[in-house]
Amino acid sequence: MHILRHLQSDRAVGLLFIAPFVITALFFMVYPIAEAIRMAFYSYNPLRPDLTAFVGLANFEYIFEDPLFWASFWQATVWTLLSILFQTVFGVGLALLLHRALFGMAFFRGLLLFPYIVPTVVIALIWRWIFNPEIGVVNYSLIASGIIKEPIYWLSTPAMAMASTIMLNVWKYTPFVVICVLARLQSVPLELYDAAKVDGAGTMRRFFDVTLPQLKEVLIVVIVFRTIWTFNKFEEIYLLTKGGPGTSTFNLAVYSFEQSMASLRLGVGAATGVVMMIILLIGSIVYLRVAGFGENEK
Amino acid sequence: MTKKFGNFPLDRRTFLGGMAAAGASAGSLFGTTPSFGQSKKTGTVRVWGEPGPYGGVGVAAMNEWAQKNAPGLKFEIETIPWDGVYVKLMTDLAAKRPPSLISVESPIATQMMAEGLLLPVDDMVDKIGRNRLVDGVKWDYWGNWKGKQYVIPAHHQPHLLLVRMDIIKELGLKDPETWDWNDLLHAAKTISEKKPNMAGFCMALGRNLCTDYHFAALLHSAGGRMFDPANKYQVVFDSPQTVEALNFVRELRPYMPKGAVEYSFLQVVDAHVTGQTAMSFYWGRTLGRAAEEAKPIFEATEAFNHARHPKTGRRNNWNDFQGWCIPAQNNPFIDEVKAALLYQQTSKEWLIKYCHSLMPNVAPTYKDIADAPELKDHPFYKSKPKTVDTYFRTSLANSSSTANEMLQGANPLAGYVHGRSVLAQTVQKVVIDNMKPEDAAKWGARELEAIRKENVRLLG
Amino acid sequence: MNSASTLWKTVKNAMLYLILCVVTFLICFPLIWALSTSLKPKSEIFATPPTLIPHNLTLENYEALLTGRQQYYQAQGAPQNTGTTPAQFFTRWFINSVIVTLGSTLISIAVSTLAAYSLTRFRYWGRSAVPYFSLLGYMVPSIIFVFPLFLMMVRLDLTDSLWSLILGYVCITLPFCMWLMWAFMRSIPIEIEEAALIDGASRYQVFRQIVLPSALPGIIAASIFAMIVSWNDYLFGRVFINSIDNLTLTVGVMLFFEGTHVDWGLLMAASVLMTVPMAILFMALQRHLVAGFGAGAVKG
Amino acid sequence: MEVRLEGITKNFGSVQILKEVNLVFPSRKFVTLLGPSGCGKTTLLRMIAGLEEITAGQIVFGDRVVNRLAPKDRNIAMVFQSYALYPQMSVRKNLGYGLRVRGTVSADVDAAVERVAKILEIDHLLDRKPGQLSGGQRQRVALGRAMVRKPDIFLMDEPLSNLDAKLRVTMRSELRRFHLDLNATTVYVTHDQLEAMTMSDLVAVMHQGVVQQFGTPAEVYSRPANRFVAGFIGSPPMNFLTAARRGNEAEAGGGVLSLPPLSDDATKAETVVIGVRPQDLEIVPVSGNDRLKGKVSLIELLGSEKLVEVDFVGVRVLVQVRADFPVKEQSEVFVHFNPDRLHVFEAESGQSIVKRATL
Repeated sequence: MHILRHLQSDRAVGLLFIAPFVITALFFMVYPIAEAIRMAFYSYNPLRPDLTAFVGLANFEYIFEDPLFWASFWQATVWTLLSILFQTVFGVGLALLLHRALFGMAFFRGLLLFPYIVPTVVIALIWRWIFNPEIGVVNYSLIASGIIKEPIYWLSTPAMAMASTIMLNVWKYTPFVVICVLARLQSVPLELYDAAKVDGAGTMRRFFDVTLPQLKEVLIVVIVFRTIWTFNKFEEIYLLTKGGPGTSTFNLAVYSFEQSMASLRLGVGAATGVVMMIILLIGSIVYLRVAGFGENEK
Repeated sequence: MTKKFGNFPLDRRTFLGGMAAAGASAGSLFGTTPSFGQSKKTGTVRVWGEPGPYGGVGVAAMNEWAQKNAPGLKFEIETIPWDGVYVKLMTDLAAKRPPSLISVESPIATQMMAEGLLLPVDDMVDKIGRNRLVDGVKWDYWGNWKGKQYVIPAHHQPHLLLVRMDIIKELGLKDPETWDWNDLLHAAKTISEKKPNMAGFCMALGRNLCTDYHFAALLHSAGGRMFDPANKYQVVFDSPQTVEALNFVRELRPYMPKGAVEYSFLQVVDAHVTGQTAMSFYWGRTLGRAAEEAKPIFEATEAFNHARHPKTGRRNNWNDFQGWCIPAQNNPFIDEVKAALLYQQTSKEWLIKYCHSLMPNVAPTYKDIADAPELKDHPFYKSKPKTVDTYFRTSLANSSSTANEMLQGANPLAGYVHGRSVLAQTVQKVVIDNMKPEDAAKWGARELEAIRKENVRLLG
Repeated sequence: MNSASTLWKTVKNAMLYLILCVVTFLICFPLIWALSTSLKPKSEIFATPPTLIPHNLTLENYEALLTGRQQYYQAQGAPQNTGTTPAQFFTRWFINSVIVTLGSTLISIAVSTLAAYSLTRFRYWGRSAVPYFSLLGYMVPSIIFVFPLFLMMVRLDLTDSLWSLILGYVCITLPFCMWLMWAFMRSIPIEIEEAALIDGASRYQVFRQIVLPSALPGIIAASIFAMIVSWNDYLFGRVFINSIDNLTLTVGVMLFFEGTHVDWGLLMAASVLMTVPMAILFMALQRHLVAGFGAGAVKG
Repeated sequence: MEVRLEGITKNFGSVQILKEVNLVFPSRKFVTLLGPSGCGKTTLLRMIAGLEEITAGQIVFGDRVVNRLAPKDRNIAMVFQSYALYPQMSVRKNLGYGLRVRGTVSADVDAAVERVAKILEIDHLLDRKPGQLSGGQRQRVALGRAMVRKPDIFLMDEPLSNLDAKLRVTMRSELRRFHLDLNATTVYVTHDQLEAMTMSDLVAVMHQGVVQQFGTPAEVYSRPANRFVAGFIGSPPMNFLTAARRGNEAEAGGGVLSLPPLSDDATKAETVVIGVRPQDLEIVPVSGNDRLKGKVSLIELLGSEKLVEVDFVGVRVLVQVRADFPVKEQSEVFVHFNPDRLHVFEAESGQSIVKRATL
């Protein structure tokens, strides 16, 4: 009885409820990140943990001198920028298309948002199947319809492989943009359009003068978020091209994975991870700035 | 490795006793299975194998042993896709959950044994029989380090030049048996030009093991090497021989399928089996799959030793000396695995089944098996005796692999090299980035030097 | 309204539908094609011209997966006993995936719901830092977590166990569940709870009878996202699990992509089966999904 | 049940919300906590309910100190400004929740719910969810939820603020009637002085965490304890004129006014503020004692009355007269300040310094 009363005192309940989170977060978020940072200063061969040694900044020196690291960085930048560009353009376009009170729109909405939930592994497999240069249906259709003469080697040239990974990313994550934009569109006051019509604005002007300014805020948030995530994506690239052909689709995540696993340099992989964390920290600060997070808090 | 492994349960007396006691087991070589005190252990014994049916056959033999001697145990094969071997190796060994038995090719085996991760198995070699190996191979080829044997042979599997003879005849080309590199290039060119929608030649050029192996064979033919085993494994990759091999690949490139720059094992086979190429480098699997999926292509394809290098006259192939090895640490089933493996290695019936499971990819390593009439009792042998024979025996004189660098001694760095696809990346510098072969060779040499420096402790 | 403008409206709508249908077809094409391939017999998979609707519908690929029947290396007469094949493990992997997905989601949701309630209803030091922290945590890509967590699992002797994945997925789903639940909890008026307190309910009764039902839409949204992330993960499954028995679907299915032989029909059937649970979830709870997006952009 | 607040203090961090509040609410009275937003009245109510921790002081119900008692153990009922109906429960469930959670037999719960629903005329709504109700209906459900139990103390936090003006007037009298039916001590929080005046037995006027005055509505209106209370209560608001006091007279607005009798300790105050309600001023045609001369600057018609703004030297004063009273904008008038109707406050502290027998 005494214990029960104690537990019911408000402060105790509050602390009791937060406790699982604190414990879980310490174990599974704080510790791994701290450990990742620590590992960046060690040479660590997972096959021979007995040989682990402190090496100071050597891992960072290694990656900064490795042309592949810089190539990965720039390729990641290109892949991120193009992916985000297309996702945003298609996302807004589709959202505008879906934001109409037509019969059966819910059905279309459901189908168009579907790619977001398809496992990356599945998409990568399907992609390899339909974009197979010799037996894939895409090349077949393009040749049959006379658009191209020679089969396109989707994953065999650096440029096309990059294009394919971007396509995959755009395909999978455009629904994300669509959902966010659609939600915002539904709260745009209709009076604004009426006012614009009365003022004589045409469809295009209404889009640029009414819709786009209303979407600005949500688009910035979505773009920052997606940029951070896309920059660090691993599975999309690894499962589709493994970073190839050559190393032409490497990004920092694939570089980190390859260094850690194939090259057995966990320290170098961790140092790459630290660089990624710094980049995303910068991204997060940008996000906090633009999203005005915390302003509504009491 | 300072640990002692003298406690193998089969000492000589029990072995002989077992032999005397069990005169049964008709098909097995010694007419017996070594006795083994019944094991009460239970659980699943994890065994790694390559993709393909033979690992499963090997394990089936072990399960037969288990039924008699360790009823609580079940051997289970985990096929590791080639490109996933290193990831698997790292995660499982680092997780202290290695499999109990690994079937693996020699570069990886040498790396593991030099790292001290494997159990020496000389006692088993004694029981299997030291003088059983087919002519042209040595125990060292599978894995011998500092005087101890760490690997039991599973099979050898050379990759050869597969040629569509129908095309060769149609275009009036020479007999591939007589070719040197120039003839191969000429044939590839002729086919590409005369046969629409068909590449003359195909090899893997992607960033993967397959490319490493394909290129290694060319490198070795040209007389090149990555490391010099005679001189503390100094890097000798930036040699004219490497440049020559790279140049050869560059010259062949226009006659290969466009997608070859990302090809790995699978796609090379695909290209041959679907008729996109008239010639390819590959192991025996291509024929196995062609027989299943494309009978006419199967019938028209024959395998040859590689084209000779014009100067050295070498026609080296990459031969996976595929062997069984036993992780020494965190392995709860060492005794059982040894006994079961011995059972399989001493059963003629099972060894022949093993070879038959994927003809002609899986070549026998023991003379008695290679000579056994039962081995020849297979439709492949009847339809392509010469090709099968080339895979099984006549290629052996040309065997090479980076693990033993032209058979001059085990190279503990080889596994590291292939894990990072250094050779493949060097090739890609030339075929994708259009780097000059000289520069690519230098780039590769630098990578190899980094590996050497990192693992210099292994070189003793 | 005059007839000309009615006509124009009809034409416009028809055009809209046309555009919608084309776009939907293009977006859904990869999935449609996968479904189509999975229903074809081997002989038709490579047929030229390719057929969108299979001439000979067959369920043999699905049957092979669900019964674990061996499909290849059957040449030269009688099928050989060649040991296990990936197909044999498909149902096992499926169950593993379900276990780790449900397990990690349950933990993440329970922990984050309790924490979000505590953060929005009680005052103590550091409570305003937690959402910031979660936000950061959920931007960290799993590639950074995976190796430290892996080494931790090694130390805890949890590798090769489904627990390692459950805990690993908690690590990647908890931050955004926390964020989402926090945003959601903030929107639940506190007066309702106070009313219940005055009505005589204890804190626990309030939480169970008043807060949880009100938070249900948020819980559902967070659960869907947690489930999608766990179900779709490849990296953790690849690194944490050693034996073939304990693999999850995503990693296991990649084993079909082995060696020198790819059975596309089987692979596409596996892809379809992997997508189905998420698809059902998605269709059933689609509107909550949108609500979740509203509460804060969500991981992907 | 009597409610005693003894030295109640509340701090949020370093901010003091309530300062030493001492009040006694007699049993079964309708007591209103009145004050502008941010004055601490809601916090005080929530402390009585047990929803807010007490920094210092104690709350006594009858003879029981309830400081550490959970809300559920205080036998109180509360109506929230937002009504706080459980959205996922039907009206019936909402009404019965307090009984059910205390383990009342379900037949009794049903009976009690039916009874209350009948009284409040919401028996036809019992199976609806709160989301399907209008504002007034929700208000009744919220009341019903409080009435269904037999609470000792009935707490209401601005329950009328979300209703439209007309409904608010009718609900005022209904609330008063419920209070009489309930037979419980009611504590009512509002910022609307009209509500406070019309419904309460006692009013506690609060400002900046301090109780300014506690008394009957009539007392608070006619004898405000300080300038704040004087200004807050009454509509239109009281006029204030700063004046220099000399004895019992003061100089303000360009004239001299007589003051009512002042308390003895107030003799030192030299600058005072004179307060006078617009209703208490008269416009007269000719000059005289306690009359100031001014100019009419604005006239506002209210219906039966009108407000006349008169400009004196440096100060404007509102005078309320009958609608038909003859006065014109820009005309010169005299305003009579009846000394008995004046309130005098010390300029610095704002405290009333009028001598009153009952104060």
